[in-house]
Amino acid sequence: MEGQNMMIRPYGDTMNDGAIQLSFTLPVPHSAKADEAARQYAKKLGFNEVEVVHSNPLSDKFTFFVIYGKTTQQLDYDKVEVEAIEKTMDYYEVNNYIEENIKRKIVVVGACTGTDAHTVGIDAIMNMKGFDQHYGLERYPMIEAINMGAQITNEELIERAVELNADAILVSQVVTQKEVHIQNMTDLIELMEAEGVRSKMLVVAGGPRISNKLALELGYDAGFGRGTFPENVASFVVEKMVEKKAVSS
Amino acid sequence: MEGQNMMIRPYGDTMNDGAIQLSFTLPVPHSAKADEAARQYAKKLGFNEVEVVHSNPLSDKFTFFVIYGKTTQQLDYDKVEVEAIEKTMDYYEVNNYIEENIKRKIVVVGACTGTDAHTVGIDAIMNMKGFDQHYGLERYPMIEAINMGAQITNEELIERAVELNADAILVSQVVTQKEVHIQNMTDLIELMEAEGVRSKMLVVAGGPRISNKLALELGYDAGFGRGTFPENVASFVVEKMVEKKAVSS
Amino acid sequence: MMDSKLNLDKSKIKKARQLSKEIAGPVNEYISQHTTVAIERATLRLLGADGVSKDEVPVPNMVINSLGDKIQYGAAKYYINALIRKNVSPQELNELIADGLDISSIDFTDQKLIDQKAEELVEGAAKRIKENVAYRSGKIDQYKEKENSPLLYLIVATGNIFEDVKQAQAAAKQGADIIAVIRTTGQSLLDFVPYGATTEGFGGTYATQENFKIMRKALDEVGEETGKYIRLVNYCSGLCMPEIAAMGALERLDMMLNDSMYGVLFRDINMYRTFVDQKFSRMINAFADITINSGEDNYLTTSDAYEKAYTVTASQFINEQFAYDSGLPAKLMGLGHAFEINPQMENGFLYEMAQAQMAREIFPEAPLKYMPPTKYMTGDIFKGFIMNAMFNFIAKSTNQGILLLGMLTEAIHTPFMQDRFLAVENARYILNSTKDFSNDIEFKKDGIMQTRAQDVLDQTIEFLENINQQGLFDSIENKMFAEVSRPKHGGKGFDGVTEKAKDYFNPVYKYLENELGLK
Amino acid sequence: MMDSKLNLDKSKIKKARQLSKEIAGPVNEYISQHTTVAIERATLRLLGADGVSKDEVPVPNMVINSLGDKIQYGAAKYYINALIRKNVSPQELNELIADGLDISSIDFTDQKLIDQKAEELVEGAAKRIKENVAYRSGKIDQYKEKENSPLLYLIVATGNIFEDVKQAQAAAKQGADIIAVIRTTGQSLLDFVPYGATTEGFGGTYATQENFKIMRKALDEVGEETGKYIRLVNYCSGLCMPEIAAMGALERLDMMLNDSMYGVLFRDINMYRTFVDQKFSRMINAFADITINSGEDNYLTTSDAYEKAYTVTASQFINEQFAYDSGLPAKLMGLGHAFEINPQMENGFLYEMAQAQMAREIFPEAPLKYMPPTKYMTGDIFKGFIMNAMFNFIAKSTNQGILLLGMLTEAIHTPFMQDRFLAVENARYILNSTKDFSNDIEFKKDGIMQTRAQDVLDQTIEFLENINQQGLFDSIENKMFAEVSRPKHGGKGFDGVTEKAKDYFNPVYKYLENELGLK
Ligand code: B12
Ligand code: B12
Ligand SMILES: Cc1ncc(COP(=O)(O)O)c(C=O)c1O
Ligand SMILES: Cc1ncc(COP(=O)(O)O)c(C=O)c1O
Repeated sequence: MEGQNMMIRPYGDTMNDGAIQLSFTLPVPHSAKADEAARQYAKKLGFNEVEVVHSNPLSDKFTFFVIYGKTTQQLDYDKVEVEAIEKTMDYYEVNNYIEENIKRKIVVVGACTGTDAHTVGIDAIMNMKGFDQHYGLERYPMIEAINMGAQITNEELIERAVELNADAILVSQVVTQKEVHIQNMTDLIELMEAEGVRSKMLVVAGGPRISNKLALELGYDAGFGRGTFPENVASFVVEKMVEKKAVSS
Repeated sequence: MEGQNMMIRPYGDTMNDGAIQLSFTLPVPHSAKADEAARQYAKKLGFNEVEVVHSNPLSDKFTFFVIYGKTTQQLDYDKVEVEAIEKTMDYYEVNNYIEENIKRKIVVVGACTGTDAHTVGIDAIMNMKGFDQHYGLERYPMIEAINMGAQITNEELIERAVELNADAILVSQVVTQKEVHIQNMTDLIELMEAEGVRSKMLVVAGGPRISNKLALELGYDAGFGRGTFPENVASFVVEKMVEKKAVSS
Repeated sequence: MMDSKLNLDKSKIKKARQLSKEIAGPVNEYISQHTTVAIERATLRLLGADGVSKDEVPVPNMVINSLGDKIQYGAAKYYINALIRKNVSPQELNELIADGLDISSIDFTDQKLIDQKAEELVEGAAKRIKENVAYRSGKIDQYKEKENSPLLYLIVATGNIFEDVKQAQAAAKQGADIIAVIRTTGQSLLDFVPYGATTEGFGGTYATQENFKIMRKALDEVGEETGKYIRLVNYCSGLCMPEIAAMGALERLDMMLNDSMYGVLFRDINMYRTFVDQKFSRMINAFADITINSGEDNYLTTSDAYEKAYTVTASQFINEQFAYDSGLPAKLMGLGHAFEINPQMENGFLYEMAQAQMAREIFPEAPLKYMPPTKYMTGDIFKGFIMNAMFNFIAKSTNQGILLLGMLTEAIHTPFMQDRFLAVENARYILNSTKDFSNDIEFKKDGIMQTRAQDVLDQTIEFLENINQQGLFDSIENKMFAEVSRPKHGGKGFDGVTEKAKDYFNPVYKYLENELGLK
Repeated sequence: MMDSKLNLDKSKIKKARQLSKEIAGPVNEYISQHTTVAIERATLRLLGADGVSKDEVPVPNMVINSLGDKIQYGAAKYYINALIRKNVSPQELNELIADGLDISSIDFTDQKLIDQKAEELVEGAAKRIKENVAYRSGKIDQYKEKENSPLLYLIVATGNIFEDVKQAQAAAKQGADIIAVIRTTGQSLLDFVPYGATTEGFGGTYATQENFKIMRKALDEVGEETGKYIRLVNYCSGLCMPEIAAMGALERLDMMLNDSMYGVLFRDINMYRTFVDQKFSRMINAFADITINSGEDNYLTTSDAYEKAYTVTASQFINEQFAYDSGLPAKLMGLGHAFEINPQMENGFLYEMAQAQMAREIFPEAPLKYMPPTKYMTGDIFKGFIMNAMFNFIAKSTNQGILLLGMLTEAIHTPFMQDRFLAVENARYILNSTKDFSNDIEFKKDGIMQTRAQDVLDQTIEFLENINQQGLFDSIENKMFAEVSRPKHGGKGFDGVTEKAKDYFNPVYKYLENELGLK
């Protein structure tokens, strides 16, 4: 499939039928007019053969709709570039890699920052017992992993990382409402730059709504989303460290 | 609210946030690349802040996605015109209306046509006992209602209607796969025109996927969708009959 | 394995069975005296007739058309006679017929020769079918532990056999145990079986022997891949009941929709025609070890599930009786019922569970086929999805055998691939999470569920008594089933019924009667 | 009304209660000797302190700040003294303080006068609260029959109180009985309560007295419209437990999240601080007839619901004990638990039902608060929706009191309006359809569910014994709860704890102790 042009469209029951299910709420009272508005709205979004299959009042002023529609929009699948970091080494390979290429224990400091109190994600990456049968970084013989927990301010995190001469900072952000994570993540980088330590360590972010793309945009070295395993981030960190050293030396 | 310009957008938890839920399948194997393709596809559809919140393989070649996104598309609600026929008279009013304005029993012949065997819809409209506490047309003292049942060919239906000198034909179409209803509905009108009887009676269609709009396009006098009650179509028929007579006389 | 939760009166169950037997009596009398065009065509097919003419008329139909009244003597005789007289293989004869050969007027050869040839041909077909049976049971034994319980039954219905294959294979990978290829709307009213691979159907795909073959192969393939025997289902019902049964037996289908009265009530097929046809079709299914599915769910798409629950139970008894009369053992009786209770009904879940449990206790060996909510499904796919979950729950908690998975888009379109995936996901979650719930609870004595089941059983007996008094034919005319009246001599296909002549000849029928111990 | 399904050993339940009493003993000892900045601020608020300075520092905090060590004598004394000395109303004094008046150094007037004024002020607050209680019970009586059972609890969390109002009113119209305004992330770590109406929160809306008032009014309105009393919930937990309780009592909140250990374990608040604070906050809630909700669900967001089920039960016993010790009757104890069983687990439904039924049988009078699946919710909103259905099913079938409705988008965002609607639709369907299921079934003797409940109860007792040996403070340090260790003198807010002086003065505390029969 690769190489040649591969235009794709959603599939309902026939190739390229473009079938899509939608649901949304409109701020209008439930009525035949509301149904028609929902239909027209879906048309505006570019769907055709739009069917408002269900509508229900949510209050005097809002109506909920379920819609099926079809679209002729297509995407060239071959042009899709994945920025996600695909799994590379496993637990043993990472340790060997460090022994061979870095030749010392590396230091990694992690925290869930700001007012965010979700520890489970960063724990999954760092704690001994790990996550879904994948050992956490604390278990890696060649990694010194310090998990500061949650509700850590950016200042505290940087202070600790500098103090320990860390090779990498791991930041977890789970609460994303009103884009609070963007603010928080941006602040960290600005603070590090202000303190002149940004270039001294890798900075990696993670969380269910974090993508590598977003992290790169915000000045991080990488970002990891839902379903990340410890070895994914470990692989990235050690390879990046070696790569950076190669460049700088 | 009417009269003034009222631009609307979907509502998630903040006015005009434009939040929409989508789900669809793409014909690609489940992978990070597939997730990214889904994201880009949603962007192509005009959504921003797209989040692929779930993806799952359906087979080696297909992947299912759940997506939330936001759109800035807006619709002027005041410009929405409803073509649906809003409920008018009730059972008693219809009978009185016929007595006063038509002064004879009217004749209505109904059927679910073609290979379509769904009788419940046309029964709901025509049978004595009706539907959801709304009497069916057979119960109306001023309506002579003949329900031919299902799987009736267009030819049979027309023949019967002509024989009975019907005022209106009621057609039910429930199966719509591969647009079979469009073909079937179109054929009926063409046949009636060929036989020169189209102008002699009203032709009304109904079914869960039938809209007034579609019916008008196909040359019908009206179309009725899900949740229609007998009095809705009765009101339409009798008023239209009177209107037509007024015009022709 | 099963202890009673409902405390049903055994003597009442016995009484209902006795009544069904009495009801079936006069019908069986009629059946034994008649044949139909479909029976004759099915017989021809099992003897080797196949193919179509230039105008797409199937060879079996060409034979029957040319026979006219002579079918009272059995079409087999003419076909076999022609084989001998022309000294050709069935394959060659089929081509001759397709090209216009009229075999109805060829002089008869010695009856001995005909009998001999008949035996040879019947043995050939029987061998093929027995091999199918052996293959199937071998595979099922081999892969037993991977099966879901109940078996997950999914439908495909694209109208195009090749799209169906994709959908079916995907469904099997997702966890389906059974794939049903829904037939195109209208096929049940055709008095012939279309030919070849087809790509144009509405709401389903034509049942043709070639389509059966294609799908069988696809399912065997994906079965080997996933380490499972994937069962294939199609529909006998309609004007071609025995013919489709014959094709299914030859192509190793595993289940057939096959109700004794469905065609009459829901397709307006003449009742005499249907009763005669269903018998032979069920004999074929019995011989081919094919599980039949009856269609009691259909009663509830028009009538209320609470009010008319007893019609379902009564029909199950009647279907059982006719199945026994065709040589089907209980283990092949996928008696139907459905979760069509109004979701608005207070304690609806309890009534539904009582009904499902009752079916389980009355028919302990039957692999009951439980149908999902359809009537009260709406465009609210979310609500629909949890109705399906409650349905799956009851199916598991009452040990149903076959679980036809509900689609969240039931009210909207024939299933998308993702709809099917979600259905399997739903079922697997519920089945696994409630695995031993059934064994872990008891129903309260004289509680709502016990009382309900007992009431329905009483109503069923009353209803069966009423039918027995009127006779089944009149009962149908008198609108006692599904709130629809079917005139005895009305409906489709009555002209295809013929009284058998005294020297009616049908070696297949005879063979099956012997094999099934019906004579 | 309730007969036992689980066949639990009564003497074991008694034993667990005895252990909890012993565990609470030393903690109560500590509590009785200490006060905190939050207790003092709460006391001040009930006496009339309110408002903020130009820099947004709340008046109660300004008083406490100026008192320093003197709070060991009770802030009330200084506040009342200032009222008398300045001869002003609380309103006027608040303004003076906001403008900079330091009341810590005003000479004391006659203690008699202070006592007298104190009584007057306490009576005033008590009257307002008693009126709230009377109003509430009147309305609940009036509208009783329209309530769902269990009560449907929905959250709003837009961050903006005015948006919250819209969402809450819509939810009430959709059928909610209870509205909780989730707090903004981080508020529990603030050692003050923000002031006024607020429109900027993350993942929730600030708890302020003005916000309470606004939402109370909105719910009363929609309640009258729909013929129902809509209950309002907020969160005591955090560094301001008693203060928020005080505000809730004044503004007629109906429920308060109020766990004896939540802040310690899940917000890293110092344990001494929390134990002291929770006592007074619960006394206020008890007096104001406010149902508390404990937070056992949180254990299961980090630990496995099957492995660590006993920690939930143990915590329920401990919460119960501390609640009794604060004068709360059982009927106000919304003890928590949660449906966090792994959806992949075989028979997970049975374990979950056993656990929920066990809570019901051990705490027969408590309006148990059952929390929905959260941890195993994913972006697969369809699967999530049926997990919520199974949760609703168990809630109904085990007679839970308060049903916090799960959101199909739990793993994605704080609820959209439509998510809430779907949740209500889900619950209403299940509750109605399974209405009497609980009464209609029994659990099999020594079956999976009975055995499971008995095992968990045994584990609970073992666990409580272990805690009792170590003492509660050390147990927490030793990671026995929620797999987290909290150092005794670590965490937030320890510097806000002060040993009471011998002549510590707190007329509110005293009044409540009397009213609640604690002394
Ligand atoms: C458990 C939980 C809690 C627990 C947290 C317990 C704890 N000790 O962590 C409690 C009950 C305390 C809680 C509280 C709140 N929660 Co909460 N919570 C959840 C829940 C149910 C599960 C989160 C979880 O543990 N996931 C499992 C872990 C393993 O997954 P993960 O975090 O995604 O981590 C993985 C990857 O993202 C990645 N990763 C994560 N971090 C990092 C870091 C690095 C460096 C790398 C490489 C990778 C990585 O790797 C991990 C393993 O694969 C989610 C809903 C859900 N089902 O997702 C809501 C949820 C996250 N919570 C939410 C909210 C709003 C809150 C509150 C703010 C609500 C309130 N106002 O009170 C509070 C306050 C918390 C606060 N101040 O931050 C929202 C967030 C909405 C949003 N998008 O902004 C959610 C989505 C629920 C909802 N729909 O409202 N919560
Ligand atoms: C009951 C039912 C059946 C029953 C029909 C029994 C009977 N006697 O009618 C049985 C089991 C026989 C059946 C069979 C099939 N069905 Co069917 N069936 C349904 C089901 C579950 C409910 C339909 C119904 O009765 N609705 C209730 C009535 C009251 O609603 P209604 O028809 O919309 O009518 C209202 C309005 O539309 C309007 N109206 C309707 N007609 C008219 C006419 C006029 C003049 C007016 C004014 C108004 C009007 O007023 C009515 C009252 O408000 C739907 C799924 C669903 N939940 O909707 C599938 C459904 C309609 N069936 C479907 C299919 C494909 C079939 C089959 C073709 C499948 C197959 N291949 O075997 C077969 C064959 C039928 C055939 N040849 O046509 C599809 C159609 C898909 C599509 N969009 O094309 C559906 C949507 C299911 C699905 N998802 O696959 N079906
Ligand atoms: C027993 C039985 N046969 C056949 C069918 C399919 O119907 P047809 O192929 O006649 O459209 C059904 C559908 O519900 C059925 O229950
Ligand atoms: C008892 C209790 N209090 C409070 C909260 C809310 O937490 P926060 O401290 O973020 O307000 C919860 C949330 O789960 C809880 O269970």
